Amino acid sequence: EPTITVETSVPFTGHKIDPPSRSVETTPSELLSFFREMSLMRRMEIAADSLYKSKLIRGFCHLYDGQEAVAIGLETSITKKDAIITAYRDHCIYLARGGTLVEAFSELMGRRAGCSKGKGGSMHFYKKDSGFFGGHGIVGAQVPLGCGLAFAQKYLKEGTVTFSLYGDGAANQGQLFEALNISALWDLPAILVCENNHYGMGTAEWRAAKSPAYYKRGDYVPGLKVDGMDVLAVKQAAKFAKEYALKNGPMILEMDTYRYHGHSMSDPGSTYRTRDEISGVRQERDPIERVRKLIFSHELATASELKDIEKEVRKEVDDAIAEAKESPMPDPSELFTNVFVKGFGVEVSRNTCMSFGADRKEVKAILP
Amino acid sequence: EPTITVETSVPFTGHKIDPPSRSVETTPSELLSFFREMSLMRRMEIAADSLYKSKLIRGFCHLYDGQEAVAIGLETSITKKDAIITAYRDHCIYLARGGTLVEAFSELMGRRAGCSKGKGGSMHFYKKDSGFFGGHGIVGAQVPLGCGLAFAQKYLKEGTVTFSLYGDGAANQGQLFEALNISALWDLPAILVCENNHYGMGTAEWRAAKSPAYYKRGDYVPGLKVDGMDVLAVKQAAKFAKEYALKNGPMILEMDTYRYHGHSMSDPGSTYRTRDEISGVRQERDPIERVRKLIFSHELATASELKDIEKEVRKEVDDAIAEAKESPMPDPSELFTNVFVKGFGVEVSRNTCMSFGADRKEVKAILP
Amino acid sequence: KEITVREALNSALDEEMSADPKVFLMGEEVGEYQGAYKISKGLLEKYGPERVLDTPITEAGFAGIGVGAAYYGLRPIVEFMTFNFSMQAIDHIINSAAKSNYMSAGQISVPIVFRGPNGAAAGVGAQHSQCFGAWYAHVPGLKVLTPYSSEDARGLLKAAIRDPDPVVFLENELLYGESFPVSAEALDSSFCLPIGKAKIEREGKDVTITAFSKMVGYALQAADVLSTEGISAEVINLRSIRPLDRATINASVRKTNRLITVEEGFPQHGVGAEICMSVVEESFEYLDAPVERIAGADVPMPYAANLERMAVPQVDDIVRAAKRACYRAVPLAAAA
Amino acid sequence: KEITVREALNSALDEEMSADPKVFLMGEEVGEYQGAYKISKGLLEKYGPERVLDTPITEAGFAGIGVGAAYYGLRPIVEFMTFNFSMQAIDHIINSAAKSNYMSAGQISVPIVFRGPNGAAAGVGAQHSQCFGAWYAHVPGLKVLTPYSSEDARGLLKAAIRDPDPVVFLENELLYGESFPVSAEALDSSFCLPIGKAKIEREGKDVTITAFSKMVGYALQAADVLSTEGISAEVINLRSIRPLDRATINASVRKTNRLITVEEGFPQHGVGAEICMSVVEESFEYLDAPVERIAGADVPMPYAANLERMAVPQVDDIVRAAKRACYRAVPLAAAA
Ligand SMILES: Cc1ncc(C[n+]2csc(CCOP(=O)(O)OP(=O)(O)O)c2C)c(N)n1
Ligand SMILES: Cc1ncc(C[n+]2csc(CCOP(=O)(O)OP(=O)(O)O)c2C)c(N)n1
Ligand SMILES: [Mg+2]
Ligand SMILES: [Mg+2]
Repeated sequence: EPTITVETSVPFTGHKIDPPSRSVETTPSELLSFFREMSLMRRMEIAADSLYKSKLIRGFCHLYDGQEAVAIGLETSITKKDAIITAYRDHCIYLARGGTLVEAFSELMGRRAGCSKGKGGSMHFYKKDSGFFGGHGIVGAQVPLGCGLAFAQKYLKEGTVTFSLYGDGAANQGQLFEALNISALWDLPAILVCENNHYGMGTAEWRAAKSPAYYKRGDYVPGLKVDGMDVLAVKQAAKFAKEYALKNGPMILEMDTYRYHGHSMSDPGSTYRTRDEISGVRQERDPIERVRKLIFSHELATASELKDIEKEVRKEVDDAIAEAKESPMPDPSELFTNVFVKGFGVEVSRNTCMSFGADRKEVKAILP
Repeated sequence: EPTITVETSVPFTGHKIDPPSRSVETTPSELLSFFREMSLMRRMEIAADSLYKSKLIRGFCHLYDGQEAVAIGLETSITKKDAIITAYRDHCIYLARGGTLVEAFSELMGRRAGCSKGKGGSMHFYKKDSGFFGGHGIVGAQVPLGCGLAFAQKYLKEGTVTFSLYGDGAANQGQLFEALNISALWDLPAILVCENNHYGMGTAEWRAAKSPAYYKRGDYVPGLKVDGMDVLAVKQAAKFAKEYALKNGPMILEMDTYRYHGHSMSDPGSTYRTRDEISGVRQERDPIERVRKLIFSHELATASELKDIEKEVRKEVDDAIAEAKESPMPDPSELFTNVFVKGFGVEVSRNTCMSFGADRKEVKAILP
Repeated sequence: KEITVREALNSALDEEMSADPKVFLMGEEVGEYQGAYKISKGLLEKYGPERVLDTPITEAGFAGIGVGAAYYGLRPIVEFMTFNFSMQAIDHIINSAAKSNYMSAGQISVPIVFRGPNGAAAGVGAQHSQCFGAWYAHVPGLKVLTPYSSEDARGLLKAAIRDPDPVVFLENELLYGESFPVSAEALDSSFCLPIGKAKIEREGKDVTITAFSKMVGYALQAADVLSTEGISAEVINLRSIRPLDRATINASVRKTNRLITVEEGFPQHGVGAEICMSVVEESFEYLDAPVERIAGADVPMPYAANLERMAVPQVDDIVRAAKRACYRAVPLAAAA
Repeated sequence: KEITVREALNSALDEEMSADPKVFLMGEEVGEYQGAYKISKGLLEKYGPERVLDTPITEAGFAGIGVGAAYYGLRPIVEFMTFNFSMQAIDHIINSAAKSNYMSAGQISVPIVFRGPNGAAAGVGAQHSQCFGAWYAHVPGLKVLTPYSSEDARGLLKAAIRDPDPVVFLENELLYGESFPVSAEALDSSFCLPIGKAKIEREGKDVTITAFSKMVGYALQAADVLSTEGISAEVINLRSIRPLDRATINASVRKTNRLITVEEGFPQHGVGAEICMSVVEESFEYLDAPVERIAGADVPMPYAANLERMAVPQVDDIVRAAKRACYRAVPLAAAA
């Protein structure tokens, strides 16, 4: 297969480090798979929106559409032995790490076939066997956790790294600074990836951060600013960061990206930003459209071939939803499983049930 | 009175700000009072050491000897309308803010005449009426609290500032970064004063911080490195910082200082640093000796006059201890006062006592 | 007239801010966004950005700043978007706020309110559903309030803001939209409820049911069901968990001789356990049946709708427990 | 043979580190300083800086790193210099550690131990004296252990390190230097105690006294005093607060018909309240006297020696409560 060299949309900006080259190597099949995978993610999130509106998904639900290039670009440069951890906006990271649509939708709908058997919900997806450690609901908490994964990788001499994803809002959390200091002291292979979508809920970055230059916020830790809407730039940055971190310790990547949806389903996403801003990004920076254009300019596929892919993707999503809907709710006994690794012992279960109301037999009867 | 101009021991180093001049104005009486007040502090701490060893002071006890120039230098440039808040190493700050020796020693011995009526102990001195807000035991916590004081000063348009003192160990705490960001966003007149005595307990600064340049750790917030063993340098820096903060918002002052004692009374202070290091600082940088030399070089007093001051100071301390020893233990009823501002209502007290053991009458009988 | 709990909270904030210029509100999205749950709607416009402050998502930092401002004499209201996030700031709530008046022998009072939704919402999973009632009420120096109705919300929030001590004010997201009738008196800007007093929501003679927050509504529904079966339940709305109104609880149990405690939080060391203890301490000989505790299941909150429903008390659980208590007399004590 | 609790903890750490290379220790001053209380003495020298890690004073950061390492399969032991500082990290203990196995339906287990001194020491004031037993034991997903003797310390710490779930291990500074006799069996490196099982420290028939940590010693002293007055007290050392060994407690109360709970922590929603509730739930009809709770005073810890002494239970308080329980029969239940 021929290699294609593409220039990133904008140059990287480095903090205390020389940035990598703007020229990124790719291949026709890689570009086509970028197109397919990002379209799949986009479609999944749009479908989740509908499922939410038809009340099949409950509670919080944070969609990733607009940010797909970050998930895909990272994945391209690393292996499943490298680890990723993120916040609640986790559906697409899960997918990128090899999770299936059926498991994702089942989890969203609280079904048995879900990746967390319906017990976690939208914010708590995991795929440990391919290095995805969740899915965390507390803003900022995933960063020390991710540095801990990196600690373990180094401890076990695995030669792998961890990417901890967090938002621009999360970037002000004190625990990031604490974890970064420790990671730097211990040379952990920890890469902090700030997905700067410019808003933390309804708060614009500059209202939450005196210095919204997140790639510089590590102070003594090097950083790189990356166009997070350009999957090839993300790919290049991830490769660069992984190499750096294995040799030298932590590094920050700031991904300049955008979420099209509101923060979560209760937020229309239009009170604190203009519709023009959103449509401007869609028109000029959309990560899928950028790849579509590259495919056209290198004549790797026709418009109708790409439409076909989009149709396939749509069908895949629809099929997955149909299958997920068939999955039953968790068995009631699951209420009491997984609290501990070994489940409750008999005595403990008795205690627990007692506390829970002496006669809630429907639950109690089926315990061990 | 003539003014004397003295050059600071070393130049200030600025971070994102032009440092003030090295030439500091002082007067003979100021220099003599520096000598007296720092000697008093030194003597107080040495006496506290003895009281601890004779078991009249219990628990934790963190001494300030070596760092006196910071407390005195700050006080010289500000008024009691400005606020100070610090950690557990608080005896001398309390004194500098106008607290008395008797109250200090009484508190240390848990007596009724203590500044916290014996209920706070060594780590919890306060003197709110002259702007001293404690005395805090949790490393780092005093910094957001201090920024909150600064918030109130600005809210009330008082034109005053708050100095929050913290150690080099505390400087890595995430809550500092959180509070600094907010202070910068809101232009609070908050001055963060890192008393860098180079050890947090037994940990040398470089083992706890990847970047021990604490005056730079505010990143986007300006900072100034100051010789904290030079009372005139501290005076100059405090004046500079106060003016800056009132106009522009937060600033960091790093005071290069040293604690002669161990961290607290259980730490001999000699396992993680050499005796040479300690005696070197004593010989070359001691804040009191520096002032003594200045007094001599400007012929403001003779050696024997200074000896007399030291004798007076010693007597003052001895008298205060004697008086404090006369102060009785708190009345048992104080166990239940000050939990709430209005004290317990009758019903509440009844509940409380019940919980406390149904018949502990010696306490219960004297409640309202 | 009926108003929602949201309106009740909003009007309480508004009135107290207008009455005392030292009162201000800070928290995530409280200003321009009008509150994540719209509790602070209109306040930024009315009181300006000096008194309604949007903060970064840094709970330890802004709660500490709030406590410091209270040390200085201001009256901060700190909103946690939900109380789950208060764990990031809990050291300031406990060590900086609750203990300072005591440690300083009264020099440093801390007139601050920490408020926000607490406990289970709907479908938000384990990290966003915890009830912090028992935790905060464990700690001396704090007052812990748990409003149920609109009247509670108004009267207790106004009391909390005026109180000179730190108050943890635990709201419930699922109640925000609920409407309750309110008296003219309760709508008056001088209205205020006493801290530390429970409310008997419904008088009864056969069994006492204690509850707080959303569970008060469940207890009232259970009482309705029970009355159709001839059981007269007395429902106590605790309103305050710390101080706990032991007098009202014990007086009721001395009358009904039976007690059911209801809470959504985890059972162990929970509110029900304390109420049981307080009745055993003061009214043991009046109990005709064992105290029954109805609590959340002793598991992190699951997401799936069926499991979630099982994880929190339902009206029917309260009804069954009450029946059990009423039909079972206490056996004579075993010989010593 | 006698060893101190400090030696017991140190040897448990040493043996488990030597048995499993995935076990490592992190915390403030655990390495070069040999531990603020010298619990980790010699370990840095023996296992090197890769496995004994001095951290900065940043509890949220290092506890989070510990939990992350546990997600990955290591077995971290995180020392808090005291548990008072665990509040800065409590979100990671609760939301990141306790709930992950559940939220992930078993994918992400968290084999971690959080350990350090808990509760009152001597003369350290309000911010350094809190008991976190009830708080942590409130939360499903955690195991909470409270050793008293050297045997407890060894057996429970070794159990905690080997356990696949997050364990909160609450030591007591004032016990570190105390010596206890230990059997040869308990000194064997294979020794391990079961989690969730209480120990009957002393058998008796007239009254049950439950206690944990330092209060077990007080309860035993009280039992000695009581025996001179002809009262035979059964002393239960809880060892584990979560899971709580309800079976052992209830069996004992069914035998003695009287219960005194002892704890140093704050009373409200404390350990005593839960034990009372659990006995009322399971053995109400066996109780011949109201359960008596002896707890710390409901105030922040004062510094002054006389107040401090009054703020925590003394042996005499336990004795008086037990006598009261034994000389007072339960009145007949009031008529319904
Ligand atoms: C500690 C904490 N505080 C508040 C919240 C509520 N909350 C959830 S997401 C969010 C905004 C986060 O913004 P950002 O970090 O920019 O991530 P994004 O949602 O844009 O991906 C907030 C305030 C939380 N989950 N955790
Ligand atoms: C959050 C927290 N963690 C740990 C401690 C225990 N501790 C008390 S002082 C101290 C060292 C602080 O060093 P530094 O900030 O440099 O201040 P210094 O003692 O040198 O004045 C430690 C670890 C504490 N009080 N609070
Ligand atoms: Mg964002
Ligand atoms: Mg220091």
